[in-house]
Amino acid sequence: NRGSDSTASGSGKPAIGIDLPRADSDFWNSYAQYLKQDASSQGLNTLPVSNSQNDVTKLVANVQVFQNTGAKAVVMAPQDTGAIASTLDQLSAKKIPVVSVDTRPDKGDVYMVVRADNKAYGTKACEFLGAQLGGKGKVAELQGALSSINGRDRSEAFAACMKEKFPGIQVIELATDWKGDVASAKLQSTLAANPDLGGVYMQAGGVFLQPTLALLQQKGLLKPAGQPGHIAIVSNDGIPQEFDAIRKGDIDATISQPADLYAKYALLYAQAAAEGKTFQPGATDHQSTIIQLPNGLEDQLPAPLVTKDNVDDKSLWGNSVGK
Amino acid sequence: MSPTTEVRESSATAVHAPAGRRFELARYRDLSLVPVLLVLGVIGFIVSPAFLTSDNLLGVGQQATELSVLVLAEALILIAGRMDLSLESTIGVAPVIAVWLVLPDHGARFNGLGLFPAWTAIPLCLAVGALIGAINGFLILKLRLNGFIVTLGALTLLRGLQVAVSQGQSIVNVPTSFRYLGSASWLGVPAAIWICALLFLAAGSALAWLRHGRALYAIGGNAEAARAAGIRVDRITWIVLILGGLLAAFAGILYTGHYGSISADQGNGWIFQVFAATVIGGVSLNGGRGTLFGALTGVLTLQLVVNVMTLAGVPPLWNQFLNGAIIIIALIISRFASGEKQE
Amino acid sequence: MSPTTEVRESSATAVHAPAGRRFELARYRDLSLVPVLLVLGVIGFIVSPAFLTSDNLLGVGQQATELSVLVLAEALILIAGRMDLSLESTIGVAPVIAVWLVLPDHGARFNGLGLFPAWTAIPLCLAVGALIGAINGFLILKLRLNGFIVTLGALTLLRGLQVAVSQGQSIVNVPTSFRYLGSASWLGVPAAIWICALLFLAAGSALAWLRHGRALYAIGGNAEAARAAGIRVDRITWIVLILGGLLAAFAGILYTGHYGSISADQGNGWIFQVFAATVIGGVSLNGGRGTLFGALTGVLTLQLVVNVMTLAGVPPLWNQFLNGAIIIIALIISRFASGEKQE
Amino acid sequence: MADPSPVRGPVVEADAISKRFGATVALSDARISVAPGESHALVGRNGAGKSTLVSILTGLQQPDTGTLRFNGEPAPAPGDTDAWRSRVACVYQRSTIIPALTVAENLFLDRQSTGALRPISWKELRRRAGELLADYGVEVDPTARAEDLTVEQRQFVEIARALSFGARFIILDEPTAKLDARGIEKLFDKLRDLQRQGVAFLFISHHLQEVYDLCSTVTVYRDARHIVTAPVAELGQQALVEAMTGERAGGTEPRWSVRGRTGTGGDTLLDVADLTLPGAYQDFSLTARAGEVVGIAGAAASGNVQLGETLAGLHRPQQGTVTVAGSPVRTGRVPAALAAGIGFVPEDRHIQGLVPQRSVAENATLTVTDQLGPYGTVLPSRTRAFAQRMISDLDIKTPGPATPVSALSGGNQQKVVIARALATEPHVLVAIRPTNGVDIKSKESLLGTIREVADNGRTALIVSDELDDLRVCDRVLAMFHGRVVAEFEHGWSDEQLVAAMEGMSGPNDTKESNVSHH
Ligand SMILES: Nc1ncnc2c1ncn2[C@@H]1O[C@H](COP(=O)(O)OP(=O)(O)OP(=O)(O)O)[C@@H](O)[C@H]1O
Ligand SMILES: Nc1ncnc2c1ncn2[C@@H]1O[C@H](COP(=O)(O)OP(=O)(O)OP(=O)(O)O)[C@@H](O)[C@H]1O
Ligand SMILES: [Mg+2]
Ligand SMILES: [Mg+2]
Repeated sequence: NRGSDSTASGSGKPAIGIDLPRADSDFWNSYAQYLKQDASSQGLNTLPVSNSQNDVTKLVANVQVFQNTGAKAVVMAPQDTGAIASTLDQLSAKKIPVVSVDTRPDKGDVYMVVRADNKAYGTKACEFLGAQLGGKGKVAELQGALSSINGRDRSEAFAACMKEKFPGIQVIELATDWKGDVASAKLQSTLAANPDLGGVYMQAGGVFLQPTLALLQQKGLLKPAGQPGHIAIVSNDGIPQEFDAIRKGDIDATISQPADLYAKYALLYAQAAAEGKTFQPGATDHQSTIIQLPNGLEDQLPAPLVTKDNVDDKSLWGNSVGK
Repeated sequence: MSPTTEVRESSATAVHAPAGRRFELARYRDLSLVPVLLVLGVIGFIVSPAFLTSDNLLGVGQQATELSVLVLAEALILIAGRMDLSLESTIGVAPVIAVWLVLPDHGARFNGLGLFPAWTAIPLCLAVGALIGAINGFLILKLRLNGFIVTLGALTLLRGLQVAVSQGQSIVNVPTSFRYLGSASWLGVPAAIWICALLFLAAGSALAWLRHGRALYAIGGNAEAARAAGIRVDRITWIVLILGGLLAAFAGILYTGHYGSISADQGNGWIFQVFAATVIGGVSLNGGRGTLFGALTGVLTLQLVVNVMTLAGVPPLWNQFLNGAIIIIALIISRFASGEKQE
Repeated sequence: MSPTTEVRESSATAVHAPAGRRFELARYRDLSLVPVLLVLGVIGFIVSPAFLTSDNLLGVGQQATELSVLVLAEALILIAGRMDLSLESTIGVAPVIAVWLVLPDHGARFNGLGLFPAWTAIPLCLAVGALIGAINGFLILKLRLNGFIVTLGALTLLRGLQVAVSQGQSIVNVPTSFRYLGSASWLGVPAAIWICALLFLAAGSALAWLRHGRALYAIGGNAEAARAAGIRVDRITWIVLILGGLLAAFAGILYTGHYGSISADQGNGWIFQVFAATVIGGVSLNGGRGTLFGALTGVLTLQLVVNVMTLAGVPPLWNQFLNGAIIIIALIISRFASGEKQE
Repeated sequence: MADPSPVRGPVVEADAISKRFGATVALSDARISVAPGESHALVGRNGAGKSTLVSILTGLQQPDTGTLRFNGEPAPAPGDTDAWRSRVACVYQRSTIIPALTVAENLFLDRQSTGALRPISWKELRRRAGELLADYGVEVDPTARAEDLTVEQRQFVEIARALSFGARFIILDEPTAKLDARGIEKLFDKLRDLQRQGVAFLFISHHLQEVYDLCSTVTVYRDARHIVTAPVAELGQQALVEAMTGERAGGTEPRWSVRGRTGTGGDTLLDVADLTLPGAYQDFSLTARAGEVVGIAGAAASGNVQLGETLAGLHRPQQGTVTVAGSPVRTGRVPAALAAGIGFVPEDRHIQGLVPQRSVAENATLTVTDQLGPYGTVLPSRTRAFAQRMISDLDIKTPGPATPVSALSGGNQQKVVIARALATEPHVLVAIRPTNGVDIKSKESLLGTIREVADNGRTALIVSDELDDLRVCDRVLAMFHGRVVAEFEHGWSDEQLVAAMEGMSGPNDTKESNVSHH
């Protein structure tokens, strides 16, 4: 008796179950808004959107509900890429395709992974900072939670790139558990010990931007880009606040993690999957490439580096959200 | 602001008839969440026809298994008058250490030490859990440290240990034996549900009908008196703490099988839910009161709430708020259904 | 005629002098973390010359301010024999609600209701905190619900409320008045440090020299005895809970100023640290014991540990493990330095 | 008296026992020997080490030095609880009832079933419990939870449990402290019964009369040491008290003198009219004058304790008024009662009297914190001075005002509670069982203190069932089932008062005037 209320929002389209990973971050809330807009503008038939509060067990429970209420495709963003494995197996046994947003599950079949490459974020940040500092000096890296796959990818790529391309730069890694106050405390200690700190890499602007700016402001270290004593800062996410900070010269760059594209292509692939379409590896029509994974396909969306030069680009999602 | 004391009101009434009635009420204390469960069932039925399908209910059941094993452990410990916050980390660190000892030291994303053959993963995991319980017991019972803070420290330390050993990764390549229990189905019902039911039945019977089970109530109710009655208080308490660690490790095995990997933050933040489930289920934080059946209804309540909210399509932003509200409402219902103050 | 008198801990006096000595020791219980702080200082000095700079120490001081205001609140509540877990959510939700009531209802990324002028943000925030404390007090003292679980439910509920009201965003456009206290410097020292010192001084003096302050110890030590001695137990407990909420809201104001925005998970997970700091600082979880000075040393210990570990460049993977280990070690030291069992 | 059928030496023989707690010497080279079938009393002042000896004899604690033998054999190993239980059973001074468990389970704790792996038969257990309780004439439902029992019922459960082990040697540590007269009688009947069967007792009590009534031999401890062991017949009461206190007793006359009602012609200080608390007492009226000590006698369920607590503001009566020195008192509020001039010594110092970990000074001044400094402050210097005065006035034995009150002996703790009540300089002092568990010497001085209150022109009310307490009263009202059934002038006889407390309105005695108020 599955699917009994799957036609709730009608139009005979296949039902899509969507789970949000969390509701307490700017980035994911923007993603949620795009999802809502896109779904209603395209007249998609979505089941009630659930929220797994960053807890994989809740995610699994929610997916089970989708299964039982007749989802023909599921969109999820498993922040724990391991513990979703058996759920993916179950879904594939029931022939329900899965679109995984932002993360690439370690095991289990996925129809499509929609994400920008986190390793590329780390590398881009490294290259930008290295160039800014001229290949020498000290850089503090505000890491995420050590148990987060995205955080780890960024850290690893950043470290590897620094080692390879800018051996003259010393990286000070600060684990923050994605907490702004912890980041601020550790950055403050680091500044006390290393007054000559030349750059900061923040792995999540949504969490670290304000605390870092407030700290630098208080210490009188917030000098606009170009002035002597300026600390070069690269952020990650591409939320509007970061763009404001770039315009003011408080920070130098950010990597725009495309919340809009995440939402758009998640829905597109989910709809396609439910309709039984298939995709092949190769270039796409939206400046990205689909690559083959052992357990499915991945559409690697572009994640542009945003600097003062392109911060006003209308196509950046951070310039269109929320207002 | 009650000006008048309510001390020993009952001692004023020396009669036994009211005592008898009080007792009847007290027996139903364990059932005080049953009406809540019924209401949730009715709401679930109304919001979605999918609610009452065996698929859905078995799903809820399986999702509840790991939490309920932790709740079983915590309930035993609370009945004996102690607390263990570190269970939420044991569920993660015990599997990680076991697998690390067992997995070969090369060739995979996560490499272990390869010290033991693969089939020892489960016994090793249980042993690690027991060891953690034993160390907590040592600190609490021998060094006489405050149990709440010791196990709070242990919670942080063990989570840290897990991060350090697993380097923050989820471990996917676990031995198949380790994964079996959490993923198998017996007679169309997840094995984990059978096992959980069995564990609750066994522990519940022991608490109800065995001397050593009854001893937990005596120890939690008045440790001095229990000692005077010849009960080996420290030894039994220690055993309960070890058993708690062991059960938490076992929950870790179920979790691993259920979700297909040892996740890096397996159990993170669960201790709040464990306490909430146990206490709204009628187990006293001061020891000596409560039953496992009550604790089980507590888990099911929390789990059904999540299920019903998802089925009802509660706006994601209001999820957490409702979760908290429901804990408080369940507490109020359980307080008035049992008619007892909870202090 | 106590049915269940617990074993009394402190020693007795067949011989008088020893009791005197024990008592002297007990007075130093509040100082039991001072050696830990000294050791940390020495380690800090060894690992980095930057440690003993005023920059670094003031930094540590300012980082400790928000946590220490919460610890102050929790210490008062614990001394009066209660618990409040929801403080960690109050620190986030009170500012959010205040700002939401105050901010204009259009034109910015986060829109409020614009019901009140901007200068009312601080008073509103404090009022919300007090209201939360009052509601907790109502549930605990009037409905006689278990305080641990009520405030645990409130913790979840309030965090959920914050997410719902702020729609999960960090709020950046807060009124400047709201941001002043947390970011200003007076005489070269962050204003927050001055304020914190003042708060601890005032509350410490009240506990030592004011009737109602002293009453907290009596209530926490033996509420029945306090009631029989004419102390208005419920009223004072209620006031303490309200004060706790108010202080937590105030901590939220400092936090907002310090970190430049109201972050969505402001205070999330802090309650563990609050308890750890308070208890290793010598405040008893059973009420009636401890001083604010001790609690303050607890906060400083935890904060210095983080600072020293950062300066020493401890590998991030081992951070959390060490954090937990240090809580337990501090607990052991504080237990043996004071010579008292902690139960 | 005792029938020494010598089996293999004394049932218990402890020699050269020493025990220290930290720096406190609880027992020093103490000894005791109880012959088979003997009923042996152990007496001594508070803190003499009696209960410590008990915990050593029952295996709860191990002595630092000394030897212990049962029936001539060495004592069992420390952890071997079964062996200990087969040799000795005990009614401890502290309650060992577990409130949340049923009466039946409390009775058979840790022996609910015959084997560790054998399931408990609850039906069987209930049946056995019912039989056991019936044996003591205690009407309690075996399935009731222990916390719902009265204090006295609970004490009987403890006694029944201890006696049911079938041990040939039983220790009773102050078993009568929680019983009223009828309960004591019931207990003694049972004990005599067991005595006849050759069971040996070690009996501890602060009521010396009980020692004379029940025991054949008495041992006195003082300051952790053994002082004397002698047949009770050879040791007069005065000699016994001397052995306990180490001082020559100054004659048998107490320090105080009671003048009786006629001797008190002061103004009316306390006027209670038609006070009713449903379930406890009804229509209680009383007028007391300055200089008078009035006793409110009554057994466990008589409602006298609730009455005393009502006067202190702990309960709100359904109807009735209380007037102190002419002004009405708002009922049901402790602060109002305090302000009106009612001082209160609660029934149980552990529950309502003391904040154990706080200092003597703090406890003694808990009721007067408003008088110890300006603007709601409490100045340490004034607190200390105030407490110092109390300590010397009441002769409290403490190293100093800053000592935690938990470190004091029971008698001195009780004095602190009285100090707290007197600190407000009350017009009316309400004292509930003021000498509960206190040794004979301290008892005398506590009662003297209360008498002094009245002699200084104030009024005292003693709510108690202990005849010794009531002897200081100018008159005594006896309550039964919530009603005053008789009033006695000073000079009553024990039998009359006991009969009245038990609800048997005794033979028409001249001194009895039925419920006459005003
Ligand atoms: N567990 C303990 N720790 C420390 N001191 C103790 C302990 N138990 C007893 N004491 C001390 O040992 C001494 C003897 O105490 P004990 O309880 O044996 O006295 P007692 O003779 O039973 O007094 P009472 O007549 O008041 O019951 C006291 O001074 C007491 O302070
Ligand atoms: N476990 C203990 N630790 C420290 N002191 C103790 C302990 N047990 C008893 N004492 C002390 O022993 C002394 C006598 O103890 P006991 O319990 O016999 O009190 P008590 O004088 O008989 O009073 P009560 O009759 O009310 O019990 C008191 O000073 C008490 O503080
Ligand atoms: Mg004693
Ligand atoms: Mg005593």
